[in-house]
Order: sequence, then structure tokens, then C-alpha cells
Amino acid sequence: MKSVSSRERIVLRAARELQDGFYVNLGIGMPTQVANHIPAGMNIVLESENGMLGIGPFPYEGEEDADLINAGKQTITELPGSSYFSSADSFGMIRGGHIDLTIMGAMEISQEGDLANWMIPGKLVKGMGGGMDLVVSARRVVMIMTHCDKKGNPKLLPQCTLPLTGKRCVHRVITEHAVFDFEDGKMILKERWPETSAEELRKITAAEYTEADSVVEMVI
Amino acid sequence: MKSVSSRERIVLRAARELQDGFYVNLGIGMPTQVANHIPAGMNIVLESENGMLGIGPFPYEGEEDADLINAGKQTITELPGSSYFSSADSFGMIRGGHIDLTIMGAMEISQEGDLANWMIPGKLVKGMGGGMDLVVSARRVVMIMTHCDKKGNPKLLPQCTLPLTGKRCVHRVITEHAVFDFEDGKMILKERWPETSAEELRKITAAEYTEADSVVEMVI
Amino acid sequence: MNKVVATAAEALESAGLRDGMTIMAGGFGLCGIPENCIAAIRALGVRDLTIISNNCGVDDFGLGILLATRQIRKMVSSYVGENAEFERQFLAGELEVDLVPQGTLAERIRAGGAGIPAFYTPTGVGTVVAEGKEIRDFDGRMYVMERGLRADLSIVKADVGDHSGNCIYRKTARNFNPMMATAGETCIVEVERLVPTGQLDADQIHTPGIFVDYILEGSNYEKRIEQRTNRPAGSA
Amino acid sequence: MNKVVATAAEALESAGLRDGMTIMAGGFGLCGIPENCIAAIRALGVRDLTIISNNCGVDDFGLGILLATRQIRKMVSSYVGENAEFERQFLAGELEVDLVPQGTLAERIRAGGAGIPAFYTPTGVGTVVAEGKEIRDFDGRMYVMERGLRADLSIVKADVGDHSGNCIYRKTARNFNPMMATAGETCIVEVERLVPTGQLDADQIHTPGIFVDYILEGSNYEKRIEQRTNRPAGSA
Repeated sequence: MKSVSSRERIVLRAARELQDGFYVNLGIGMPTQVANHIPAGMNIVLESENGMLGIGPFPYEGEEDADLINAGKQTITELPGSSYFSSADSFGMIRGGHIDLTIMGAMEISQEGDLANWMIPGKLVKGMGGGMDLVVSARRVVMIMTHCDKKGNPKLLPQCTLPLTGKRCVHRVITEHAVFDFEDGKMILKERWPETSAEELRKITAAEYTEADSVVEMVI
Repeated sequence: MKSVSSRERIVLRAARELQDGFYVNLGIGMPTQVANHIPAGMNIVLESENGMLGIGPFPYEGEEDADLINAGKQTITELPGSSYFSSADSFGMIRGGHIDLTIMGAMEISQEGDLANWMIPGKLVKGMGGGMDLVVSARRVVMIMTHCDKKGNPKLLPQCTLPLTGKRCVHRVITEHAVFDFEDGKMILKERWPETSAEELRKITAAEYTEADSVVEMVI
Repeated sequence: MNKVVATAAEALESAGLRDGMTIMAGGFGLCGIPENCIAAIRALGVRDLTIISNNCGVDDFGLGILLATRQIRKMVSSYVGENAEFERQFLAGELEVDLVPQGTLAERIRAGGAGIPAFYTPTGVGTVVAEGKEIRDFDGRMYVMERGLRADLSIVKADVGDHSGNCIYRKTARNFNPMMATAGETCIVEVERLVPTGQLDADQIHTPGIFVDYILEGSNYEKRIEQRTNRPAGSA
Repeated sequence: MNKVVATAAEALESAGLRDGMTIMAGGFGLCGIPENCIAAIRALGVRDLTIISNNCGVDDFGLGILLATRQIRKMVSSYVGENAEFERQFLAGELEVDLVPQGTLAERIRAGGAGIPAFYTPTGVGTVVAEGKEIRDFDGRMYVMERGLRADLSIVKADVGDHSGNCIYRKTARNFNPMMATAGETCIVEVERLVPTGQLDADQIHTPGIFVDYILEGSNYEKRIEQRTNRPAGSA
């Protein structure tokens, strides 16, 4: 087992969601790092909702192009086969179900698969950006997050306490301890990190969940 | 006064509807001929609803391009400043009110400005093409037609007898005898051909209309 | 993940072409039509097709050749009947026809591909087109609700395409092709020229490869002209 | 019929810039923003503006410079608050903010320009975004009705334009610009390079001139980068 941080573990596990030929949208922050772990030989096309397919690596110093950024406003590069389009066409693509997979960060997820990741009451509301569109329209919606918040409070809850981004929209959530799927409004444990016991997991998970017939070891 | 046929008279009068800077859609048939009478020095951009702005003249023999046709499926050419776009973008342009003027042929027009020009009962229905979109969305909708049908029956009627293309959509109709405007569901005589008497006009016009304060001579 | 196939027949078989399918076919008149796919559908002999296409070709070319073989059960179009066999089948009740205003047809397909289940348009209010549909007032003007349109398969014709499925159309041959590429569960594009990925300018792609499942370089394009119109030699 | 003007100020004055106007401004973050028009609006000093733009710039650049001068009354955006002055005015109740999901914002503008008064989207159902709006079932899924969006004026940034107003955008600087060009009663485009009509390939025009009322070649483009990210020299 590699010695990696919780966040690295989440990112590495998330990279295993990729499949050859997938068109993928990665959210800002931790999800963006999934791009660093695309298996060699696998053909993945990354979409940026500000109007691009085929995101390349960050540019070398001095080669930044102000006209070429991702949805996190970072400078990027293009690849052979890239294409550009308007925001309307971009979200037409997203809403039309053409994105195979989106991987995004989450703040809270309910046991029914509701998602909250855009607004913290008491803090300034900055806006939902393109997240609300992505989570209701990508063919597969995978959330990644640390299992608990900085104070140790569970983020997998019976119900979200924060304003929702989408209702029953999450297909899978990956944390450093486990992988859960949501099927017909039910939360099901699919994989557990070997160093986390079943009891421990129950303790840090406020949401109600059942275990799949064969819960497998979470592998990164 | 030039010696011209009724149809030529209609086309010449219709050409006077053009204004510098206008983006114009001309219907199939007689309206297409209006393009031959754009005053020298006037800048008119012709739109073709199959996806082009800036229709040029017909090509010389041997220079036809199968990829370049107008909405009547005739071979055409492009001009400096032309652009191509999809049918969705074309009708977005039309529905969005960006076409300054459309000139189309009509079969019947009611005194309220209803239009029928796509379907003759008893004959095979071929379809409305883009006409229904154009007549409800162009900023100015001008219809041209002979005043009566081949049997001498009026085509300006109290009510249309044919299935409608659009309700209260016509702004102006030009025939070989007169020009009428439609304002708030009322039909108003604006211009009369000098050789057509006021009485004669009443006789060949089944629709009810009032005369404008100053009916002027129709000039071509 | 290889989208490139050798022939239209191979693409159609991979796409699971079958009786009763709903197929969107690009083109306006005979301009920008997927000639190779149409010919292959004829050769493969599937029946009871619903075809969504602005027109239905002519007697011996374009979608018209699928009428001769009685493979089409229903047409969804804005303008049809440029051929005698169409008229005969329609009048005999052998062919169903759903006429849709051209702008509404284009927008319904665009909506279908863009995840919009319904929208409102002023087109057709007060006409037979709006009968049985919801009519609604927005800001004092009446609109009719129209539904997004999707198909099992779309067959699209582009000028140039690359191995990733990125496509560029040429002149008015673009027409319905770009929207149809987005609205089919499976999308086949045939191009006149297929180039390796990386040869096309990313700013100039009309249809990004994400929409394209199969791409092929077509052959023997006839590109027939419906109305050959010329100006006299020597004229301006 | 001359669309070409010398400066953004001239275009804005011709367009009747005035207090209380609703203005759409292209750009995503600081990418593809109409720098010259924003600077001219600041210089002309109009107030009580409603600005429809995906973001609101940063403290000293982009639309943020109109916050410093208190010219903006309301923002319609999908993501805001990258600057301190925005936060201060918002918390003080001096600035109104209408947050719209990015895809819904893009589609509302596209609809506004395309004569679609309303459409349905799955985005936001079950969230605060859908509160007070019509929710409707289509084929077993719930959607929310959203309205088309127009503005008195749109200010757009393209890479190249011609004297007829035809425009081409560059890379991700395209973003909201093309739709906004269609949805303003008046549309001003500023370009980095203005060329005579006929210099651009008709197949490659992103915004046809029909949408453009005024066009100008901008000057002194700063094109600031918000998040300069690099890979190490020598890495793949």
C-alpha cells in the first residue's frame, strides 16, 4: 500500500473511475488533480465548461495564453483534437447528456444522494457557477470529499443542512475511507479502505447506509 | 410611367421597401426577383434561411457549387462579408427579430392581417418550410401578390379561407393595384396605382379597408 | 475508442441499425445530405423507419431512394413532396407525414441535443401547427410550447473531419447537420475528407468530436444540384 | 450603415449609454472581456447599471472597476465575489446580486437572442434556484421553467472582426460573447484586429455581422491572467 495522504488517496481512487474514451469534466480544486493520474494509454478528453474540449497540461512559464483558461481560471494548453465553443454550446453539451463523467468536490451529501457544495450560510455566497448544471446532467456524477469536516463532523448525513446543489443527483461518493453508491435514493457501501474498520466507518458516517453483498477493499 | 407587367410592377414597388443597411429575407418565387432591383449604392444583405447571410448573384455556368444554395434550392454565390451558420442559428436570428424585412408571396390576406400562403386544400400539402417562422418574427413583414387569383377572385378577404400561416402578422401588402398597411387589425389603403380608380379597387377587394388620410399614387 | 470506420454500412451495423428506428438525416434539399449512409440504409434493407429531415429528397436521389424501397413509414419534415413516389405513397395512406415549421424543427432538434425538453416559440400560433398544444402568454404575446426532439440515430454529412470526430461543414451544406449530430443517441458522420487528429484548427470546429460515435470518409459523392440557376456569361 | 467607430466611448455614446441601463458584458473571469468598453463606461460615469455577466472581475480590473466607482446597482452572474469591494457592497446592501447557474445563464441569453421567451431545464430543480418558478414533469423527470434574457446593450470582445461586423473569437475567450451579441437591443463589439470586409472566411465566422451595430478596434489590451499556473520546465 502506498503511503499517501487522505487527499491523495481520494484523488487516486477517483482516477480509477476513468474509462477509455470518456469525456470528463473535473471540478475545481481536488478533482482537477485527477487529471494527473490518467492511466498511460487511456484516451480521456477533459471538458472545461467555459467552452473547451481537450484540456492539455499547464503551460510552461512564459507560454501562458490569457485567452486559454479552464473553469478555475487557470492557464492551460490545448492538445491535438481540442475544440472551442461558446458557453451556450458547452452547457448544451452538458445538459444534453454528452459528458460521460463529472468528478466534483462536495461539502455534504445526504443518504438519498442529495448534494450540497456551493453555499455556506454565514459566509458570502459566491455563486454556483456551472456545478448545478453538471450534477443533474452528466451521465455519471462522482463526488469526492474528505469523510469528515475539519472539526471531525460527518459530511455524509441523513439530510443536507446546507442549501442543495442538486437533489438525488450523486451516483457515487469517494472519501478516504470508503466508496458509496446511491441507487433509487438508497446509500450503499461498495468499498472500504482496509485500515478503516466497519465499526469505525459507521461511527463517522451519519447517513444511513446498507452494505453491498460484497463490500470490497478500496484500492488506489 | 414604365410599361411593365403586373408582376414586374409588384416587384419594382416591393424594391422600394428596401432601406440602406437592411438585412432582408426574400421568399421563393416573385420575391426573389426583388434582389435584381436593389438601388445602386444601397447596402442590403440578403439572408437565406438555410444558413447564409450575404447571398450573391447566381453563378456563371460551370461555377455552380452544390454546397451553396438558397432556400429555393437554387445555386447562388457568396459575397465579401458573407457568413454561413446552422439552421438553428438561422432561425434563432429570424425569431430573435434580427431580420429587418421579409418580402414573401401570399395566397390570401385577411383584413386583420392574417396570412395564408402555404396550403391549398385539395392539393397535396408540401409543407410550410420556414415561412411560418419568418412572418411572425421579421421586424417588417411585406407581402406581395397579384390582387386577384387567376379566376379574378379577390385575395384580400374579410377572412382567410385557406389554413393560416400566421395571425395578424402582415404589416403591408403590395399588389399591382395598391399598397395596404395593417395597423391594430385594421386594413388601410396607403397607395393606389394611378390607372386603378378608387371604385375599381373597392370592387376587386373583398376585405374591408379604410383610406389613409392621404392616399398617394403608387410609384415604381 | 476508435471512431473511424471504413464504410457507412460498417458504421450503421455498429450503430445497431434496425427496423422501426427513428433516424435524423442532415441536409437541406439535396445539399449536405449523408449520401453514403442513405445508400447503405437502402442496401441494408431495414424497414418502418421514421426519418426526421427537413426534406425527403427527389425520386431517384437523397432520401427519395428509401421511398422507392418502402423503407420509410413516417417523415418529420418542414417541406416535402418534390417527388412523385412521395405523393403517391402519401395519398395512398402508406406514408405518414408530420409537418413542422422549419425554424421549429431546427430548434426542437437543437433542444433535444441540449437537454431542453420543451420551449416556447411564436411560430405557428393561431395555425394548425399549434392545435392541441399549450399556448401561453409571455409579456403580452402568445407562444406555443414545442418539445425537444431526439432520435435513435443521426446520420450527418460534413466536409472535413478528423479521427476524433471533430467536423467542419462547408457553406450552406451545414444546415441541419450540426444540431442533428447532438440529438441522436448514436451519431454517424460521413465526410469528404478525413484527416488525422490535430490537423484542424480548434477554433474552427463546428461539431466537436464528443457528439460523434463513428466517422468515415465517404466515397463517390454525387452532390446533385436540384435547381441549377446561372447568370448569363458576361453579366455582372 | 457604417458600423465602424474609432473608440469604445464613441460606440457607447452612439448606442445611447445612460443611467439605469441593463448591459450584458462578455467574458469568463478576466478572459475575453471587453476591456475598452468597460473602461469607457467608467469614464462616461453612468450609474445604476444592471450588469449581466458570468463574473464581476477583480478589484482593479474587469467589471470590478465599475464597482469602485459605484456604477453598478445589480449583477446577474453565476459566480461573483473574487474581490473585496464586491463583498463590502453586497454585505452593506448597496449591491443587488442575482445568482444564476452558469448553464442556465448561458441558455437564457441564447434564448433571449433567439426569440425563445422561456424554456425548461433540469438544472436547479429542488434547490433555491427553482423557488417560485414553474416546475414541470416531462417524461417522468422534473424541470424548471426559465425565461429568455435580453439587455438594452451588449458589449462583446472578439479577436478579429471585419467592417461588416463579422467576428471570430479566439480559444476560451469565446465563452459568453457570441450569445450576448445576439441578445442586446444594441451590440458593440471590440476586437483586437479589425480587417476590411471580405478578409474573413465565411465558413469560420462565429458572430455574423447582422448582430453587430458598432465595431471598433480596441487598444491597450492588458488581458490579465487571474490564475497563472505552469508546469515545471522540462516536464512533459
